[in-house]
This record gives sequence, structure tokens and C-alpha cells, in this order.
Amino acid sequence: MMDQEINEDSGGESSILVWLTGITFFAAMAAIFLFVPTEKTEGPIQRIMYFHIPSAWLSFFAFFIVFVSSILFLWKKEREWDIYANASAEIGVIFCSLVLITGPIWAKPIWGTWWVWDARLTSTLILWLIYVAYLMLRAQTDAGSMRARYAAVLGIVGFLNIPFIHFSVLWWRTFHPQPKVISSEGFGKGMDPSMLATLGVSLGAFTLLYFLLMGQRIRQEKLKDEIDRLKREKLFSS
Amino acid sequence: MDNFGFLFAANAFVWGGIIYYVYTLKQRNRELEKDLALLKEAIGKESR
Amino acid sequence: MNLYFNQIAAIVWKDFVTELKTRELLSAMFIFALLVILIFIFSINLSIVKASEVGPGVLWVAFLFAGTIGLNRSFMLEKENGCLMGLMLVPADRTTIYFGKLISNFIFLSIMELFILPLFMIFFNIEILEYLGPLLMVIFLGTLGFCALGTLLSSLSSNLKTREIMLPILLYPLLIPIVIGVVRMTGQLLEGVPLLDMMKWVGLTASFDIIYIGVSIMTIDHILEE
Amino acid sequence: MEPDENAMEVRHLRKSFGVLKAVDGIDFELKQGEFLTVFGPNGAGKTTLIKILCGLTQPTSGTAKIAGFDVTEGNVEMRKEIGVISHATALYADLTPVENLMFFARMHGLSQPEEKAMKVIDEVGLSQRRNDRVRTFSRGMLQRLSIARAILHDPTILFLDEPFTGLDIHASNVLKEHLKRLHNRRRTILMTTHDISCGLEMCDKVALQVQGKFAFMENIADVNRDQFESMYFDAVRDNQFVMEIGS
Repeated sequence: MMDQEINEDSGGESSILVWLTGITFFAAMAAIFLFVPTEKTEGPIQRIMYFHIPSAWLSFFAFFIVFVSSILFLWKKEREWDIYANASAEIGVIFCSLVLITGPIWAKPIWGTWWVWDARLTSTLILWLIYVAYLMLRAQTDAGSMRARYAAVLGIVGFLNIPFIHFSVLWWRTFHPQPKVISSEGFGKGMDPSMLATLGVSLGAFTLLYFLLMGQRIRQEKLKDEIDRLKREKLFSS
Repeated sequence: MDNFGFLFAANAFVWGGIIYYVYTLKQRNRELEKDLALLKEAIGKESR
Repeated sequence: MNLYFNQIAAIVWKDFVTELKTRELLSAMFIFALLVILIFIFSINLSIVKASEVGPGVLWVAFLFAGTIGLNRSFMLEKENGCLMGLMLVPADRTTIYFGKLISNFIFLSIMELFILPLFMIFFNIEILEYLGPLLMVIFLGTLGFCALGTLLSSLSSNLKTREIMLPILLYPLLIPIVIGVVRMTGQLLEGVPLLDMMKWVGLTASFDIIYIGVSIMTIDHILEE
Repeated sequence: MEPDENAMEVRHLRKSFGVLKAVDGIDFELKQGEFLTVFGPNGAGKTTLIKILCGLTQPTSGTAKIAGFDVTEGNVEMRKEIGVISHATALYADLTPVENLMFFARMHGLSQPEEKAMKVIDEVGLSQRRNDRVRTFSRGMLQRLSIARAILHDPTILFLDEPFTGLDIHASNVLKEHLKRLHNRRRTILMTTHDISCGLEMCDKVALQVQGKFAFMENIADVNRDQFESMYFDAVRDNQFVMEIGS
């Protein structure tokens, strides 16, 4: 039964998703590098934003999914939710890393320094640390109900920390001279409709990519379970 | 205003990161599928 | 209800008797905190920086590191000989274990902090006596938050093979908001700002404490399960 | 508890996570005062079975009633009726026997914890060492004190998870004496062990657990000892084989 499910996943639905993601990404690339005009003050580097912001959105969304799956796991105790939380945390950390890499690359030519202890950067870094710890916890414990329960508790505790991080870091910086922040209002103000459209396409492409990667990761975990099951069956029958 | 180098670097990281992740996923997938096929074959032989 | 508090009291009593006999925990925490402060003093030049600006950070780093030692030790005692399993077999709600450990961790840490404070005052040449009331309030809020989350996570990490390493890795990122809060509050207090002007920080740390105690009550059942 | 009610009633009990099946459909019942010994190779899920029955872990499906309480409800009242002795002694090494037992008595909500503690320490013959730290005790003394801890609140049901492991002959004789006394006092006992002679000597019922299932369960009167022994050895050997390939 499980077998069928896995095969179905690799067929119909997911290949549509692959094509859709590919086309949207192609459109996003075209928009970013051909269609959208160069921003006047920042120059070409501003085009990084079309990757940076969707990555940030994606990692945040992924961590939210970890939170929801963790709650559902503790409630229902079904392996399914544990798989979702694991897959989503992994993808979230990867895109969070991309945010942390592209951020300084943008900041160097614009702010003149790689890193500023700006509220947004700082909280992204803390978030990254929390979810890296989450993945480490998973890597350190053997597969089983204990790992799933512990990870779920951390998934909940970690996500609930986000508002505290947000406010503490925000208030922390207000006592110092503030650098030019990539705040949403500052960004949106001078924004051309074509820029907004490009950002929208890019957001769409990244969101589709998330679902595509999730599908692959989930399928992998299920394959792993299936292999374990068959191994056991084989050993016991002999 | 000439910061194409930075733009290139950022793009390299983003695409490098995504492609590397997708590649490792594919690799892991292939390994798992191979394991599964081997196991099924072994079980099939025994039951016969 | 009476039994519930009695059970919590029994756990705290047990930790105290153990500590009175071994005297391992408090002395280790105290010496460690002292060393942290000393190392910071050697690594910063007190004639250039203002003591009241770096002092609060150093103080809280010392509390945090020493507290982590305490947490690790406290759950190691429970894991030795499978005592935690014994605790889980008695007819007590799982939250009694959490509260018992929370309270004893909190008291040990507070005692250590009370010993460290005068030394801090002397080493950094900071007059803290006139702000003692609000300062103790801030220390209370910070220590409670540390213990609330620390007790939950050390009960979790105590079952891991690499518990000594994993506890700080799990705990510190989550503690950053409260560390920022208490360091900022302590610094302002030493500058002479009254606590009433920092109500947003008090609110942040207090709600941190409350939320994490609440989350722990809800999730401790899932951690304390073999 | 009604006298005619079953002390333990286990129905279709399963514990699995993903593909791992530690307990895979176990059914049995025990009347009050009966003594069941469960044999089985390592990794057969004996410890998991005991952990489910004393409420330490939740089963995936199936039900188990212990002294009339459903274990799946995580019943606090149920834990008043059970005592558990396992390889881990669950004693605080830096406390004395009296302090240890007083602590557990308080956790059980017993009145006069100190008197109760003294009494059971006497019962297991440790009154001379009652004010020494537990850390200085030998394995046999620890196990005796562990018995004292388990019977402190006078439970009607006892679980013993490989209690003879690591004991010398004298200590295991003492343990056997205690078990016999408890059995005579009509306490329901479930014990897992690898020790064939100890296990068969005292029990009323024998079970053999293999790969999460009871492969065999009979009254002791109907069991041919030699046959059972060879069956047990086969199961252990097969299991060894499985474990070796598995790794």
C-alpha cells in the first residue's frame, strides 16, 4: 500500500509541480535580469533582493510549518507529522542560510560593511541558530518516538521564541544610531509596479520550489521507512 | 555603482545552494531506490 | 492539592539534602562564575571602557554559564541509577517533577548569584547597594526565565548521549531575548534609571517567564516518557 | 479492587513507531496472586511490555488494565497499586537508605514516611547500614534496597525486569526469598528473566516472548521443562542470527 503511494508521488502530480516550478523560475529569472529596471541609487546589486526576500519568506514559512506539524505530532502521535516537521526544518535552514549569505553581499557595497547588528539581520541569525540546533538534536538521537517527541517540543518552543526575539532585538538597537534598514515600508515606498510584479513572480517561484522540495524529502523519509520495514520482514521470515 | 561582482557572487551562492541541495536529494533518492529494489529482489527470491 | 505541593516540596527537599552532603553544585557554580568574571576582566581594559557599561553583560554571562553547569548536574543526578524512572513511577503528576526541579534549580542559582553580587561590586567598582531592590527584581525575572526553559530543555537533553554539549546549543539561542532584556535593564539600573521607565523590558521578560512555564507544563508529559 | 477481578488484563497490545515493533499484539490476563515469568531473547520487547504496563510509555494500540485501571489514561491512581524493580535501582546515590525511602514515601503521599521507611529497611535486612550513603553499597545491597523501595507503599502488583542480572548467589537467594514471601502474600507478580531455573522455580505461568509476540504461554503445571528449555534456546539462537544480520 505504502509502495503504491510512493510510486504515485513520483508520477503525475509531482511532475506537473516540477514543470510549474521550472516555468515560474524561468519567468522570474527573465523578469529579474531582463524586464525589471535597474534601481537608481543602489545599482544592479539591488536585484539580489528578488532572491533575498523570497528566501526569507520561505524560511519563515518553513519554520511555521515545523511549528504546526510539531503541535499536530504531539497531539496525534503519527509519524507523518514528524516527517513533515523534519523535512520543513531542513529546507527552512537551507533558505535561512541563503538569506544570511545574500544579506551581507548586498550590505557590503550599499552599507559599506558586511554585517550590521541590525534588528532584522540579528533575528534571522538567531532563528538560524535555533533551527540548526533542532536539526542537530534530530541527528544526535536514534530514530524512534523519543526523537520525534523531543524534536516536536523544540519545534514548538523555538517558534514561540520568535516574537520575543523580534521585540528584544528591535528595542535593543533603538538605543544606537540606526543604519539604513531594509524595512518593508522603506523598500516599498520607492517601488515601481514592475519591481513589485517581479518580486511577486519570484515569491511564487520560491514557494513552488518549497513544495517541490518538501515532496521529495517526504518521499525520501517514507522510502527509508519502507526499506526498514522490508529489512525487518526479511530478517524475521528467515 | 559598479557592483556586478557582488550580484554575481550572490547569484552564485543562491543557485549553487539550491542546485547542490537538489543534487544531494537526487543522490539520496537514487541510493534509497536502489536499496529498495535490492531488498525486494531478495525477498522475491526467498518466497519462491 | 495538598499532596501536589507536598510532592514538589519532597523533590526540593531531596535536592537540598543531596547538596548539603556533597556540596558539589554550589561550589562548582560559584567558582565557575567567578572565573568567568575574572577572565572578562583580564580581556577588557577597565581604564578605557566604562565599568557600568560592560559590567552587566559580564555578570549575566557568568550567571548563564554557571547556571548551565547547575542544570546539567541537576539532571545528571536524576539519570544516575535511573532515578528519573523511579520518579515517574510514583503516583504524582509529571508537572510535579518539573516544578520540583525548577524550584530547586532556581534556589541554587539564586544563592550562587547572591554570593557573586558583592564580588561583582568590588571587582568592577560599581555601587549597587542603592539600586539593590530593583536589581534583585531583575535578577529574579532573569533567573526564573533561565530556569523555566533550562529545566525543560535539560530534562530533554539528559536523555541524549551528548548531553553536556547539546544543552547549551539548544538553550542559548532561545535565551537571547531574555539575556538582551536583563542586561539592558541591569545596565540602565546602574546608570540610575528607575525600573518604572523600563516597563516594556519588564513586560518582555515576565511574559517570557510565564509563556515558557506554561509551555513546559503542556509539553513535559511528552518529554518524561520512556 | 474486587477479589475476582483480573489483576492484569492485556488485549491486543501493540507498540510500534514507524516500522519498529517492540510489542506486536500481546494478549493475556493474570488473576490476583498469580506469578507470570516472561522469557525471551534480547530485543524481544520484554522491557517495553513492562514499561507499557506500568504506564511509563504509551501503547500504539490495544488496551491494558492494571488493577482495574486503564494504562492508556496515564492514571495516577494506578501507580499506587504497582511496584517496579528493574536493573536500574532508582536510588539516589548520595542519600542514605532512610532518606531515599522517606523521599519515595513522601512522593507516594504516605503518612509517617520515616516509620514506613525504617520498617521496610528492616524487612530487607539493611537496618545496620541505614545511615550510610547508598553510593557505598554493593550490587546485592542496592537490589535489596530497590526491593524496599518497590514495596514501600505495599503495592498489589509487582513488575520485575531482569532482577537477577548482576547479583551474586547470596543476593539472588535473598531476592528469591522475598519474591516467595510476596507471592505467598498474594501479590500479583510479572517477572522477566534470562535465568531458567530461577524463572521456572516460583511462577504459576510461563510465557516466551519473541519479536514482540507471546510465542508461548502456559500454566507451569502443563509445561515440560526440557521441552520449554530447548524452545527457549532455539528462540535465542534465531534471534542472535537475526541481530547479526541486522547490524
